[in-house]
Amino acid sequence: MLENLFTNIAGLLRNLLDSAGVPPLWNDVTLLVVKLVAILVFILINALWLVLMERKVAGYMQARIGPNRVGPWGLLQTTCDIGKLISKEIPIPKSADKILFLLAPALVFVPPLMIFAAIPFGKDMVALDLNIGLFYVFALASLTTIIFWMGGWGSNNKYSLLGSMRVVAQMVSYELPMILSVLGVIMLVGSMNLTEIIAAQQNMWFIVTQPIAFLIFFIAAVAECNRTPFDLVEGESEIINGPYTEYGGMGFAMFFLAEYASIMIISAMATTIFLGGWLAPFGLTFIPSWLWFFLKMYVLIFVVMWFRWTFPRIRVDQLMGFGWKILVPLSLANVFVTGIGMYIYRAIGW
Amino acid sequence: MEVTNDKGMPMPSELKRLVHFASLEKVLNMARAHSIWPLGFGLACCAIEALMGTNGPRYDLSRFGYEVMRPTPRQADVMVVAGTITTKSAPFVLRLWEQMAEPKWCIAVGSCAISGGPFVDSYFVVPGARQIIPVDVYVPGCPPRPDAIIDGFLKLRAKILDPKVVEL
Amino acid sequence: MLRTETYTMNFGPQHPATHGVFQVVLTLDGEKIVKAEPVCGYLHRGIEKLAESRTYQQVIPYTDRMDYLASMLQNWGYVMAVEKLMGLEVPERAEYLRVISGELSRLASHVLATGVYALDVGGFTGFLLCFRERERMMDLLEELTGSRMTFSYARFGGVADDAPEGWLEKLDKLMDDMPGYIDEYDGLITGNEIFQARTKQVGGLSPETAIDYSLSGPVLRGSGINYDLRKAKPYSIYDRFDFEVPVGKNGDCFDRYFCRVREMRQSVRIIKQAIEQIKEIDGPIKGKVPKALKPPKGDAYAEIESSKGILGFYVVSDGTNKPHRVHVRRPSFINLGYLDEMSRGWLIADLVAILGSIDIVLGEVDC
Amino acid sequence: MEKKISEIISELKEKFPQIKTSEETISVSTEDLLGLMQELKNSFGFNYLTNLTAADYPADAKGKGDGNEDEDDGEMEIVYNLTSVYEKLYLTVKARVSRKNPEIPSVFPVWGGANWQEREVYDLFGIVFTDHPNLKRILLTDNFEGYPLRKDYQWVGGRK
Repeated sequence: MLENLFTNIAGLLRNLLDSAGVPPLWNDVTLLVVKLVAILVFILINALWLVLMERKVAGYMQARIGPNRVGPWGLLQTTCDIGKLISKEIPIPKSADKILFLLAPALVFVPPLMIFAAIPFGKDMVALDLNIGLFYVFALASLTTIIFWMGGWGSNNKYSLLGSMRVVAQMVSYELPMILSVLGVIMLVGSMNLTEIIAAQQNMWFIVTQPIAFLIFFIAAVAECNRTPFDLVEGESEIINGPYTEYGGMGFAMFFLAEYASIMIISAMATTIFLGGWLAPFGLTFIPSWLWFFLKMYVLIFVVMWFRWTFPRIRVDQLMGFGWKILVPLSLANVFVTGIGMYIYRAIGW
Repeated sequence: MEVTNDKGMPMPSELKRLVHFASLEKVLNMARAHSIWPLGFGLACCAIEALMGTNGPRYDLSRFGYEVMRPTPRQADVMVVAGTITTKSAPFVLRLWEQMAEPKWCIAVGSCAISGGPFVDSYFVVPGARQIIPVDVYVPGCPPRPDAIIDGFLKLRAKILDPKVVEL
Repeated sequence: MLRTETYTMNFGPQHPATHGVFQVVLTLDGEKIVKAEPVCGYLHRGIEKLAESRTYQQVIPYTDRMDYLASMLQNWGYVMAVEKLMGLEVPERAEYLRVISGELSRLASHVLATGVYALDVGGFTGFLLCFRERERMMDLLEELTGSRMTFSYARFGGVADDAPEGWLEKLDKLMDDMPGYIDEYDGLITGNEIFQARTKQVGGLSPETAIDYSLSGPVLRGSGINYDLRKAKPYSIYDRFDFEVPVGKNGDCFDRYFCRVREMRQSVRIIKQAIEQIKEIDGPIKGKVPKALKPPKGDAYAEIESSKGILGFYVVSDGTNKPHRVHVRRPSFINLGYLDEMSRGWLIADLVAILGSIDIVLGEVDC
Repeated sequence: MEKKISEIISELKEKFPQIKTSEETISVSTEDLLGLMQELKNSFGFNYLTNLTAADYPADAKGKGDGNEDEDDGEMEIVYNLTSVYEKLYLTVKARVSRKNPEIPSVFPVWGGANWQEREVYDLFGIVFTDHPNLKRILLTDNFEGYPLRKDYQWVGGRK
């Protein structure tokens, strides 16, 4: 029952529309829109609660409690924050490039939304089952760079500019090892379709066969979403708040939530590619597949937060050095080793 | 179209809009009151108590959800003036205040920010934050204990929730 | 070769990494610092001038508000200068209480410096964990003096009050726990690979320059100069304790930071010994000092080792009950003087690390 | 090289006959200052300028306001506290300048540590250190009028 909860809802909707005499094309379109809206709501609510989770995790790690006054266990804390931010003035600096300045926060949620459309949340739970799924996801993930750059450039503030230049440098150099690390998985599966990648992990997750690739992917992904130890972009003690320095009110809230949306993306991606997606481990199928997916995702999200509250910040040249001198060669070596392994594998004829 | 109030009396249409606005304002005030983000900005001794001590594990301002220190004035709601304002720092304190987005509040922490404190006689000290910016809550002490500063935050919360408190 | 252009950026006065209101006008080439011009004085309150219109006793609270992280040591420095001027004797028990409270204050200051340094390089948790221990010290200091930060504990010829009942036992308990806490910092902050990468080989300072520029405290000792006034010119009763002066090797940010961490362990050692010794000493905590203090004409300069470095007080008396001139040699101020040369050629992120490793307190810099 | 302060002072006395000495203090004229300081650093190992400050000693109020501008206006004293870090020796050097024309050579060429300390003294006392590379206000604002630590500085506090 729970297993097919969402697919059943979708089916019900489809039948409803069918019986209402809607033509099949419109039927599909409506269904897709409903799915996308559901995903948008899902991302927004999740991002909202992840902020709270972060503050709670931080609190417990720092021998504190974290928000607990607003609502039970402080559950409504972030709702209040958003309520406040919505009603707050959005100051536009006099010398800012107004169009870019306002466009950036408006666009910042587009890439995460588009990426999530292609991610299978559970069995048969994918809004867009693309056969170049991975390619699509990576292509969109790098779009965020431009949006951050827009915000930083548009602010016309030196701190913002420095921050946005760091964003570009960081994202471009960490995109490479991230994609290269996934290459090993693509070679093993022979497809870029995310559903097929999950299906290929039926017997063994790729984290076991491709541990190095997982590590590289995860590190690069943490860097991609600008989290500590790679949070140079908004390195508070260095460049105030990076590209968001001049943003207040909802403009800032969008960036703030987008950060959590991108954490969700990288965790969802890592889950899909390396942790078997919605597949239940050890035959524990009584827990619905989508719940498994979220469980794995949240574990990874927790790890990302754990990083944040443990590590200091790396320096910008060290960041570049680490990316280009360690991660890229390592990921290339991983591709190479995977190729040889596959060849030997076939030669033995298992 | 004539707009009437609940007793059927006619009233100007602007008023109706305002009345609606007021009730929305109440909801928003609730959100604002529970999410006061301070500007991470310290001037002197009081900053250690007001911004660091209160955030520390013992006093833990984060319980109320006020621990989100914003490094930039654009995102902050309350300016905690913690310390002595000097002639040299007054212009930039004022500028920071002006850079903050509305609605904004100010808490003056410690006797220096209230009236100049022990340095009131000095040639280089601005006697109190209210000389340059409007102050909502005063927290006395030199420096005040973190408990007192948390109380200051809660006073500000009460003020935001019920703006009439000011008229008392 | 690409032609680049430098630009200036205001680092501060309101900046999360400047530890208060302090401005550095940076001339940058990309992210590389070409020139860093420190601008201080945003917290200049004219304490030296105010002191001239106050009586000798009334100046003590002002010294609290200079280095508000280690106020006890500031009181002590001022009181020592006036005692030197008047030739006052301090009872033995008072000296012990001064050492204990002074070292506790130094510990509190170093704990905060450690935590804030962790924050500067991006580790937030280290910062708050340090506050956990600091609160315990604050509790003890509050019990002793009645205030959490501004103690005004030292008096001419003694201290304000004796330690309350059971206070020394509580202190002893904290000192037993302290090495464990310091181990924790070593694990979370010092031992962290990223922290070491950020601080080692950064902001190097040669011993010759350190001496030439009159730097003091952990900044000087981090460069390998064994110069600690507690050993070099033992004042008060520091010659009775067995402790070491930690020195660094390379003079980089890490050495300066690590000197501080090791100094904490030494402070714990000193306090432990002092607690042992004070138990056998019974006596007054305040010498015979006239109520209306009128030191003879003349001047005196006394210096002590504060948590930031050499803290000197130069007091001139004109025979009245108000000092003619009080000057404070503020270690933070003078340590900061070399910031420009020290940070040239490094990145913005390194400037933060360098500034944090100097451990300045703006109240002291600007006075 | 075990030298006592008294030996150093007597040696200095031979080289600079004008100086006045007491226990650990040397009073020197502004002309001799730089030479003495260089000698102290190079020959006696006083490599550390611990403290540099000044004090204002105006002449008693008698001469004020009667239009007698030529009368002695008092002096300002600059105090140098020197340390030999390696040999743990301590020495105080004092020099006096007139309040009318407070000028003294900078000791920045001898000790780098004089840089900010001299700027501070300039800022608060208005004593000009000739040949200082960057002598401008350090604590007060650039447009601040007067030198607050002088005894005759008048100001209005914030007390009402």
